[in-house]
Amino acid sequence: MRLKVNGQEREFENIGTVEDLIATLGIHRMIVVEHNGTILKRDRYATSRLNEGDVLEIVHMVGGG
Amino acid sequence: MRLKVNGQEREFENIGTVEDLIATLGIHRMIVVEHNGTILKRDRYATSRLNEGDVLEIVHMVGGG
Amino acid sequence: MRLKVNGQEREFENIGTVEDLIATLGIHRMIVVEHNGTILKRDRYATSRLNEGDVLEIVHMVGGG
Amino acid sequence: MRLKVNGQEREFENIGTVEDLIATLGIHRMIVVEHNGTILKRDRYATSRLNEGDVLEIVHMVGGG
Amino acid sequence: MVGGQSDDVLVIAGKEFRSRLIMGSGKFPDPETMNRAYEAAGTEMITVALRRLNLDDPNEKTLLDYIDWSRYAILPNTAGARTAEEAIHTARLARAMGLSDWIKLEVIPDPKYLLPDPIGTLEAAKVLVKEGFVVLPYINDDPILAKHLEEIGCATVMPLAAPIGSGQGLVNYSQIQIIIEQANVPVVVDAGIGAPSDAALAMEIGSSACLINSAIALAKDPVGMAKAMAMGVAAGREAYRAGRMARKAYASASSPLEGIVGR
Amino acid sequence: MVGGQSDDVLVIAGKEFRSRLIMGSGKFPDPETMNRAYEAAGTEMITVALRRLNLDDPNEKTLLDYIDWSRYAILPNTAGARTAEEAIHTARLARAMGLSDWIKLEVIPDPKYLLPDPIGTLEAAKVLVKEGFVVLPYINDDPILAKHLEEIGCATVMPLAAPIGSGQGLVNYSQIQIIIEQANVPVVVDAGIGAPSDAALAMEIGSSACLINSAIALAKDPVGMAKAMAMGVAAGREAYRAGRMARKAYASASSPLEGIVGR
Amino acid sequence: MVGGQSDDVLVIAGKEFRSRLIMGSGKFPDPETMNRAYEAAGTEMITVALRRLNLDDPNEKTLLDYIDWSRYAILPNTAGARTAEEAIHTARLARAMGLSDWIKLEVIPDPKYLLPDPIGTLEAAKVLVKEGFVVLPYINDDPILAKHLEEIGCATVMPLAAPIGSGQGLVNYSQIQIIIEQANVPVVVDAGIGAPSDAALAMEIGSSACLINSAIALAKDPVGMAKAMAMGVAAGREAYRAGRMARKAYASASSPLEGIVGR
Amino acid sequence: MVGGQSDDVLVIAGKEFRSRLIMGSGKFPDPETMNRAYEAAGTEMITVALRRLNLDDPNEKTLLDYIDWSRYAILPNTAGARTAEEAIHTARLARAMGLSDWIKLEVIPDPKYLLPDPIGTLEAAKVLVKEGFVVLPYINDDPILAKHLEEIGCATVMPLAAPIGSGQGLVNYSQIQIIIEQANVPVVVDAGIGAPSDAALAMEIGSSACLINSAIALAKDPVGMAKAMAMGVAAGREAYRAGRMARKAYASASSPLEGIVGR
Repeated sequence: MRLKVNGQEREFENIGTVEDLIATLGIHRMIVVEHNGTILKRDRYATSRLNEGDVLEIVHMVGGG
Repeated sequence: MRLKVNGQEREFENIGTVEDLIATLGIHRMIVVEHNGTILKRDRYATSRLNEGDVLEIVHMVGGG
Repeated sequence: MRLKVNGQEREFENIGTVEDLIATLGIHRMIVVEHNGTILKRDRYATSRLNEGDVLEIVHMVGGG
Repeated sequence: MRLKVNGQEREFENIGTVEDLIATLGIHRMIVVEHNGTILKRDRYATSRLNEGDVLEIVHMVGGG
Repeated sequence: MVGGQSDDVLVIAGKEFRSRLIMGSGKFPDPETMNRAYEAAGTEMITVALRRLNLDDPNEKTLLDYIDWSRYAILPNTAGARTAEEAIHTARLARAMGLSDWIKLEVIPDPKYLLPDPIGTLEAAKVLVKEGFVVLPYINDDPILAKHLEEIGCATVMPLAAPIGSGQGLVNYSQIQIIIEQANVPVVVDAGIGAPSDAALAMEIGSSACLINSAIALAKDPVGMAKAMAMGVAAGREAYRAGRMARKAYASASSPLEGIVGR
Repeated sequence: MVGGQSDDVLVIAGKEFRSRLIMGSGKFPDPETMNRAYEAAGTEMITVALRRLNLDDPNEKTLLDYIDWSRYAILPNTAGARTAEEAIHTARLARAMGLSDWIKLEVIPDPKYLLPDPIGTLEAAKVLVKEGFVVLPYINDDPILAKHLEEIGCATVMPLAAPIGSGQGLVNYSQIQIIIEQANVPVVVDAGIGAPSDAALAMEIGSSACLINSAIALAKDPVGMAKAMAMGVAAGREAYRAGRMARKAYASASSPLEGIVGR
Repeated sequence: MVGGQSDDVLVIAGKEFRSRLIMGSGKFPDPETMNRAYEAAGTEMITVALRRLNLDDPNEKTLLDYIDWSRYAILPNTAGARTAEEAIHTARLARAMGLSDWIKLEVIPDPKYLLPDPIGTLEAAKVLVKEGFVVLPYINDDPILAKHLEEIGCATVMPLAAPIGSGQGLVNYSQIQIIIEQANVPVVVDAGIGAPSDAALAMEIGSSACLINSAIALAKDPVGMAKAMAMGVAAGREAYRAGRMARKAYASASSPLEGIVGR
Repeated sequence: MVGGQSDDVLVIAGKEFRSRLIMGSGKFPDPETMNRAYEAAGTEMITVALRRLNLDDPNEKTLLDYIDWSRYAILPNTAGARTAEEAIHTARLARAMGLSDWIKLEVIPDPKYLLPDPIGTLEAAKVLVKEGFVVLPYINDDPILAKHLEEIGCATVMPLAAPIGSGQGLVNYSQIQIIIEQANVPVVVDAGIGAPSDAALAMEIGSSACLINSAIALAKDPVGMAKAMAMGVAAGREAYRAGRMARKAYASASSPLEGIVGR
């Protein structure tokens, strides 16, 4: 399945939900996920189904002023 | 007839148009007249009829910075 | 005996030395005394004889910046 | 004859006076000459005799602020 | 009169000016002094305000009745307007005078520092530009606002040097420099100039013109000060064109370092 | 040329000047530019330095050979002198040129900031005044030193605006004001001026003249800058005479507060 | 740590702070230095930014992973947003982190001077206040804009002292004073502070706090500078409360004028 | 009390100080306030003046009678002296008190601006140094004079920030920087400081200490201001040691430029 994550088109296999995507990417930190323009609460990762061409933003906090 | 001219209520007699008003006030200088919110061209003074309670602004240029 | 002390002419009686003068003036604080332009050490007050018209400065420390 | 002119030791031949020196140096401009620490008026160039080891300053005006 | 270089022309909305000093008409002691000040300065544009006629003495002369308007471009302002709406209203009345469709746009909610409202000014400028006015907005020292106003079609931007009538000089120097660096329309420094040195400095950093009222009208000798300001503006402009030397942290001798006597 | 008021004359040691801009002759790119700069500025006095003749090319032309000295007063300086003794020596040589008994006195021990020595300057001034020189001492911004120099008979005092050739402007503003307030001889601001706004400011606070070299000679266009500086000096002088408005902490409207439309 | 007076509390949106120094978390050389700087300063609130996760190394540690967030309030910013829309988007993402509903609102279209957009900032602030955010907007030195932001419910206004990261100090001094005079919410000076003297000055004129990042993180010794800045802020605050003496045009002796020896 | 770094010691004439704030003892409202101010500031050296005893009430207490002199070094001044002679006389009387052979040398002919005489100061310093005094001369912002004083053996140089008691701040900033750059003895900024930001700035540019009287004694709350000044001095010193960031003409983002959301 082709997804646009953080501005880049990427191919993913065997993933159905946002939770799957995060597991596949191996992310173990505090993040926020936006799925097709909707910010997801943590408890909705497992139920948010991904479809071909979906757009995701995965953001985190960094140092800033 | 009671008119509100430059913010003041005033009683006028024997006037029917803006031209009459200007004559009655004895104004002989470059001015702009606004009648009930509409700015009048000079050539419409004679045809602009006044009614009880009309609001008029008569303005001119002064020194400013 | 007429002395000039701190810029003022004053008459003193029964004094022979700087020590007498200080006693007469009733001074009980840390001061410096200059006698006719010579600064006196503390131990010379008793031996410094005064004469008519002598000039004395008696100074002390005050608040300053 | 060895002279020190403007800080440099130089050898000159066949010169007896300051006037000779100026001619030998080929100077044709407004200058001031100092001879062994004495500033010379223009009319004394011809009579000021030079001796071995004399010190001369020859100065002129330049641009400055 | 104090003239500029013949080849150095200020162009605002297609109109050419030789003088880079725009003058106000408020606060002068009397009409003769005012007219002599205009003449001494060689100004070409004069600001005026719009006010209600005094109905008790409608033909009373004002300073403006003494100005020969064939000689000067007239620049009406919207002074007194506290909101975009009031400013638009005043601008329309001013245009109806038939003297000019130029407007010095002022939207000033605050009576103490007379500082302009960035929001109201942009809002009014949008409307007035669409209605065909040549809009010269009076603004605070905000480079981003200046850019917005330029983009919607204002003819100039006019940042304040310091509060109106304060004579404090180029207090907002730093950000006016940024406004100038980023502008594609003339930048006119308006308000706060107190002396020719302020005007010269404004021009040296690349302003296109200065608008001055109080500092001239309230000088002990307004005619002398008008001339002084015109010279200051011209001096600063000339220096801008001549290219000033760089500032240096250390000294650098004016006289040669070689050939020093006796060394 | 930029002229001053015909009735406003600067007098130094009994000599009258209409121009209040004294110019240097160092660092100009070429003689033509220099002469055109003098003309553009309308200056009446030019400083020069004294140096050893280059014996290898004694008739080599210098910038000064191109100046028409019938038009300008010449003011030799003692630049290069590090001590009172050296300065006195240089002054005597300069006078022996026969062109002038005026001397711009500089005693400068320090090569980095070129700041004058107050002790050496006063010492040299005492000797030179006694020898009949007209002494114009270059000093730091020290009002008490200025008073001493005035009391021993100097013709002016010339405080520095900022280090020579730095173009930093009126850095020493505050104490130069005090010098002016207390002086009975002309105060000439010398060194550090970088632009006409600096020169105008110096004159607005009551300086009698400015001495400028680097900021003109090192401008991209020295002729244009000479004119600009002359205008800046004239503007500041005119403003000083015209009496500037007071600075105010708050704003003060230029347009009337009464009769505002629609209120 | 440098403490303030125990009875002098800063309140923003109901939350109390003893420290009036808010610190950034950008540009520090390493996490240890950063944490020691926070400790040395005794800060209580730290700003952070929001960025896309690097998918190629998603668990890479950032500076923030080393901060003990139980000790500091977190203040996410919208840095990177060029428009109101982008800023609103970033703010919502930041809140979804679950750490804070406070937001330092930055709408910055310009990459060179990083100056905020007054129009976009007000627009975004309106939306975010309505959505329940505690909004701390970063603004230019515009008192009227500050008033608008206060009126629509912002928790503070945060005018810039000078461009972000420039270290130029309180360049916008004059209008920040006006902002403070007119504000009913805390005024936090944000951006441009370069040294403790700048921070002290900001506090002396009545600012409620300072937000500092570059000047600490880029100092040779960030820990020492953090302490210095905290002392500067505390010194300025203390002086504001203690009531400074009036500035005088003339001198006034510290030592008594009477009883001078020998006179 | 506000302490400095334990390893950062000020040494004057071989004597060590931890505090870099020297305080005056004039103009305080009462002895309790003065003593609490000294304590709050942690000062270690206090200046005093010498005056004729009032013979009509010779044992009247003065502020100084309330100071515990075992805790503070005493620094008598020569305030009131108009000439070198008077200053030498006062210094000798002060030493005869037996409390100290240190002397703050002031030679001040001018009552309005209280500016020191460079000539008289150098003259008096020469004599006093020869007589074995530890001489701390009060001077104007003249780097060459400072060098002379150092060369003849003064223990410090003490340039004025602004006229005594004026509270104008570091008006003479530029030349004090040069004095510091060239000095091999401690530079103490004396007179004119009005607020902690001034004191911090003086220290940031490398001054060794500040001497403050009026700005503390005349504050509404002298104890609070004493503490504020001590923090300002410490902040500036700490910043000087920590190495401030460079000033930049342009902005530089605090938050990362990469990974911006949605771009």
